[in-house]
Amino acid sequence: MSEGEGKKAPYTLPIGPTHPALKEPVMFTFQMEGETIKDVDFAPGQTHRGIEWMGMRRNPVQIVHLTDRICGICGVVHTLSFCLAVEQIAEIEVPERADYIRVIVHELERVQSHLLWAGVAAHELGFDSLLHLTWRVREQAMDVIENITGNRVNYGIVQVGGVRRDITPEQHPLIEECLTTYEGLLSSLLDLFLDDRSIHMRCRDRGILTYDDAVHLCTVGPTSRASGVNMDLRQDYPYAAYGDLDVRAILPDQYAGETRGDVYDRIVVRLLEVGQSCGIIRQCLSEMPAGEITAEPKIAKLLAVCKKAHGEAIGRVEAPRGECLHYVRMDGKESPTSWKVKASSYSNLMSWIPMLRGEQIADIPIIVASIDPCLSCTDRVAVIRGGRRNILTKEELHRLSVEATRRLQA
Amino acid sequence: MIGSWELALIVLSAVIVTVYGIVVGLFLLGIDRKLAAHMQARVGPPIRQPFIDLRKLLIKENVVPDNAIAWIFNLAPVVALASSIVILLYLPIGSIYPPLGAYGDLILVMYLLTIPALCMVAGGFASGSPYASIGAQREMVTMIAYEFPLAIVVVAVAWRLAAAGIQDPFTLGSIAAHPIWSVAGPLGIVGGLLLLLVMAAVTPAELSRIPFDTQEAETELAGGLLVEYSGKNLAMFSLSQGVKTLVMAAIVVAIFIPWNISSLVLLPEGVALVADLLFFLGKVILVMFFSVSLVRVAMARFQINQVVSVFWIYLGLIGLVGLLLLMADAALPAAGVII
Amino acid sequence: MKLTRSFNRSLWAFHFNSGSCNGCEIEIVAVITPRYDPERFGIKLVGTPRHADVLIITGPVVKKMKDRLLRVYAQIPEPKVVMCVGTCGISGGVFYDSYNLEGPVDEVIPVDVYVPGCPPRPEAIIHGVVTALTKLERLQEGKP
Amino acid sequence: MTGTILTPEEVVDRFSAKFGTGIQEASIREKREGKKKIPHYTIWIELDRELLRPAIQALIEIRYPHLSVIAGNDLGDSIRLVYIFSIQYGEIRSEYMVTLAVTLPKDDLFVPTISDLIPGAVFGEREKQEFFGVTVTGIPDGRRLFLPRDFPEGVYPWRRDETGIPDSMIRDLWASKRPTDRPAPPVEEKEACEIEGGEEKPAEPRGKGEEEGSQ
Amino acid sequence: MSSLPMIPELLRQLMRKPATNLFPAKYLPPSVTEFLHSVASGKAHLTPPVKTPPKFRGKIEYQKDGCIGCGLCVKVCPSHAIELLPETKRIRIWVDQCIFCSQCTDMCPKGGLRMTDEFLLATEDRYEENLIVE
Repeated sequence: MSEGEGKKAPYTLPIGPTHPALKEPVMFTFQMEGETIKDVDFAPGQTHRGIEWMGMRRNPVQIVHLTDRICGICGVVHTLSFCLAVEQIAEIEVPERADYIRVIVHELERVQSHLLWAGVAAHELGFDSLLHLTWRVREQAMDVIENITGNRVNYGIVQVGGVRRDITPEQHPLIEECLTTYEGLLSSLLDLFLDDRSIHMRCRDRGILTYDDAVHLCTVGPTSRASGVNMDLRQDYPYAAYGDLDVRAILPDQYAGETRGDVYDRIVVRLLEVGQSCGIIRQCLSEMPAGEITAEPKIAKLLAVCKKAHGEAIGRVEAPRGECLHYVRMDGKESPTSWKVKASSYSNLMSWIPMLRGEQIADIPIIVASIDPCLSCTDRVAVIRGGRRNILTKEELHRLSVEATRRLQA
Repeated sequence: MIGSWELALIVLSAVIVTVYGIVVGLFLLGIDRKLAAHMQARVGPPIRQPFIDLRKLLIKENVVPDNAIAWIFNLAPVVALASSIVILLYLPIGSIYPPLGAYGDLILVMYLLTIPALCMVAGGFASGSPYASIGAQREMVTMIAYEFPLAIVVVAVAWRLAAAGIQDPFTLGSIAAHPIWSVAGPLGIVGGLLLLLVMAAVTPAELSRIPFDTQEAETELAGGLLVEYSGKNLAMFSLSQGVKTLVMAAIVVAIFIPWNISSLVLLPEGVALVADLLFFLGKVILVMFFSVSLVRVAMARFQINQVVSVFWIYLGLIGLVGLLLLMADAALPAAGVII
Repeated sequence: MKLTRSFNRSLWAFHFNSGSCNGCEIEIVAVITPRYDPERFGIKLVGTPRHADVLIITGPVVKKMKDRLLRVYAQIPEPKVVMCVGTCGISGGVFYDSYNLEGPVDEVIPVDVYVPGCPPRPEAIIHGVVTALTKLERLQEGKP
Repeated sequence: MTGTILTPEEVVDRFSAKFGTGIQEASIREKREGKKKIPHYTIWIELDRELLRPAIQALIEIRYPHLSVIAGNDLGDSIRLVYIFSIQYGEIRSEYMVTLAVTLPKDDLFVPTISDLIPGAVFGEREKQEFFGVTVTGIPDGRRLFLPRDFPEGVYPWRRDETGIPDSMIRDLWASKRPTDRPAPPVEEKEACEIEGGEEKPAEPRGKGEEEGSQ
Repeated sequence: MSSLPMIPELLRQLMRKPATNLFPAKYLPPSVTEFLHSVASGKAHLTPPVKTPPKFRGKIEYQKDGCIGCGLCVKVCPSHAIELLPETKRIRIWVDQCIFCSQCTDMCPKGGLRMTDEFLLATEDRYEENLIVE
């Protein structure tokens, strides 16, 4: 065809850990033939901070804020599943109102996270206008979240035993307004994403994950639902207030009439879930019971209760990216003896390999993004220790600082 | 032989055209960014932003990577810019006859158009970065892809003009003087519109803009061809990008919308010149808006094989239909059929 | 090399994640979207350090990322500005003790402007840019 | 997605019937939340190492399980691995968690791989190899997952014994460049109050005793 | 245009006002320093940032008069930002370390800690006076 395509010798293409296609650090090694991917290998763990290890040295109240920062996008889900586990060990009964507030914040997070993802996916396709559009409308959800929790990201609203802030009646109209906007926007968003010829060309039948692969590789969340696996903790294993609400998993055949397990189906699932979340929040707002918002408002007392607790438990929630699981074991000390975080992306990363095989370089960004990877979640555990020698000595650091001053004054 | 007086005139006009090309090219980039920003509900940069960016790039350090072939790496941007400016010398600007119009025609322009692209390919390969190499390969593929429909457009227009008995149908001067719309009949006008569509699609590819910017794809190749360029060299490339934008828009204007104010309204000579220039600028901005700004914000990027199939299959077919329509248009009246 | 005002008005930024939680990443992307749009100040995000003037770093420096951070820093052509966004890059923040962190960003490369916040609001990041500009202007006037 | 839906008791009964005394302990824990207090269940099973694979086979016979994660504890002289599954997903409100825990003595640290039964387990098994020093026999891909190639041999970050992270590897980021000689601002003379709780140095939340006690 | 549904949307937006909040000014003033000076002296107008909600978690404020030096805030602080000063039995908060979680303000038995609206904290020196609350 041309000189470029004619060269078919296999070669290796490394991508990462810092590459514009990857919003987070991960190291890929592709075996290429021309523009086609023959094989893939990847090394996560570029952002390990050893969070679990830190957690095993801190008390539950501190850990709650640490879990918030396992991942900036899925702030509430990690905290929630950690709290669910600790509450189970310490036998703390969470007030019903707190369950509802947890669900509301949880679903608001899902709305903003899916919109965020949609924008990022559009950006990976080179469709910046859609990035700007989705992120523009996302700001309304961010405003509501900021209003409820006091911060745009890292909400810090969930605490062991309940929630830290109530949703007051004055905030209801604000949330309602936001929901109305999104419900109105949804059909046009679906049009913009799913009817667009150029998106269709890039996403249909790209990065296919079959039903069997999805099950065998233990994928979770929208990634597995897009492959037709009926799996949603909110329906299967109702936690918090989801038992009272009638949630059903969203599968792509509800929109397109068929399931192909490709990137397109993942867009379908996520966009439809935005609408679903709006419905859930609406229902929660109208059915929210009155009462306390926390089982133990006195933090000092809460710490004492946690210190006495013995046992192990699992907290599990359906994060925007899929199942998020925290295993906690406490042995009557201030800090837990074991804490294992399983972020949703941890389960989904393996699915990259069947998805990417046989695709093109151009598809890498969108396929990698299509599982909505959250590597800071996944990487939290492992330790990256002294990989290489410390290249920078003190003198060099000094030299760099001197240069820094000079280069600005020059 | 060229007389010395004539040579001096050409040199003088070349200098003027260079300055004009650079200023207007950057101005076009500024307008493009502003329009795109507005369409995305943003305020966007001030229109003079490309000038500021250029000034900044010129004071920045110019890094040549260790594993690059330095002379090609440094030469490529200069040649790219120079060749884009040279093309301008063959294009009519407003009612001004191109300074080199007598020495080259549309075929030459077509060849010249490949030089900036080839420079980017050479620069990309010389950078010694895998991303730049992939970008360079893609640039070549893209170039081969869009040359075919572009050739159809040029040939079709020139052929129709020749069939109408116009002298030198390939020179831009005569194409501009005899708009295809006034020469062709109704069938030909339909054909011409199809060719205009093809030309509008070739323009973003030539300028490596979305959806045909596979060679620079930021999210895939981190800037692709230009990944290793910085400072002065990058400034040259961005300048040639601006000039090329003007060139492509001017070619579309010359082939398809060549009218001038002065040919429609009687104006004093100086005023007419200015009016034509402004009108020309308006046409260029219009062409750029529809075929670059709007398209680039309204579409996703194609894959490289999709780029090839779009140009060879879809646009190639559309171009051929346009060509056939123009031929039929010329043949039918000649055969005595009145439509 | 004389720094001119045109440098201040055309800051191209390269974003580097040295081990952050993504919160700051999101807010940085949020900054470039229509509601905040720093392109009106000539700021844009670029995909390669070679094109960049500003290095935006988020997160404490994970051991594995330290070398890459140094390499990216070296790849940015002079003159350059380093902005550290988010508490954990500034001081470790919630990750204040660990065995796999190399330390706050300023232990690895010199930082010009710090933007505290966890994560900072988008306006705070814009304010960080304004702070960087005042620093540049001060240096251009020859004051320390 | 078809098949009978089992209650958690039935699941436990199946296991005890099949493996008898190999099951050291089996319990069902229930949790109810929300207004309607709809329950969800976690089944905890402690079993012998030899029964791990047959038990997973038994799970697959019930319904192909979803492996969430493999967690672990360091119990002092042994490592306990907790395989966390969920079964019957897709059935409205009938999903249960099933955790299979095996205890491995530290002088005989190995566990058979389950990745031929559940391909997605490779990730977790690779992780357990590097973090607990557990040998997974028969693992198809035994490379390190998160740790770099030149990570010191014999250091396992999640162990709480001498093979854990040594103090020399810990770095206090908060202390970086912080001025230490800053004088305390003067206070208007009032009654200086007692420090509650009698903590000597509360500015140092990592209590030493607690750290040693946990090792 | 049914295959490119974005085009009508874009053209509509072209006619509308941008959604941008013009903080701190529409374009960059010729000199930022001078602009900030004239804002300070009331000569120029600065577009404020998007309004913060009522219970926004901004920079911390400390009333040291009521403080009893109980150290509870130090105990719950997840980011080691609070230091107890043994000489005066008061605390010092290193804002460069603070993660704005508001846990200490919830905890304080005397209500001496409060989150303010201030969030524009960018600085050239992370240990400058403005970022040490004591």
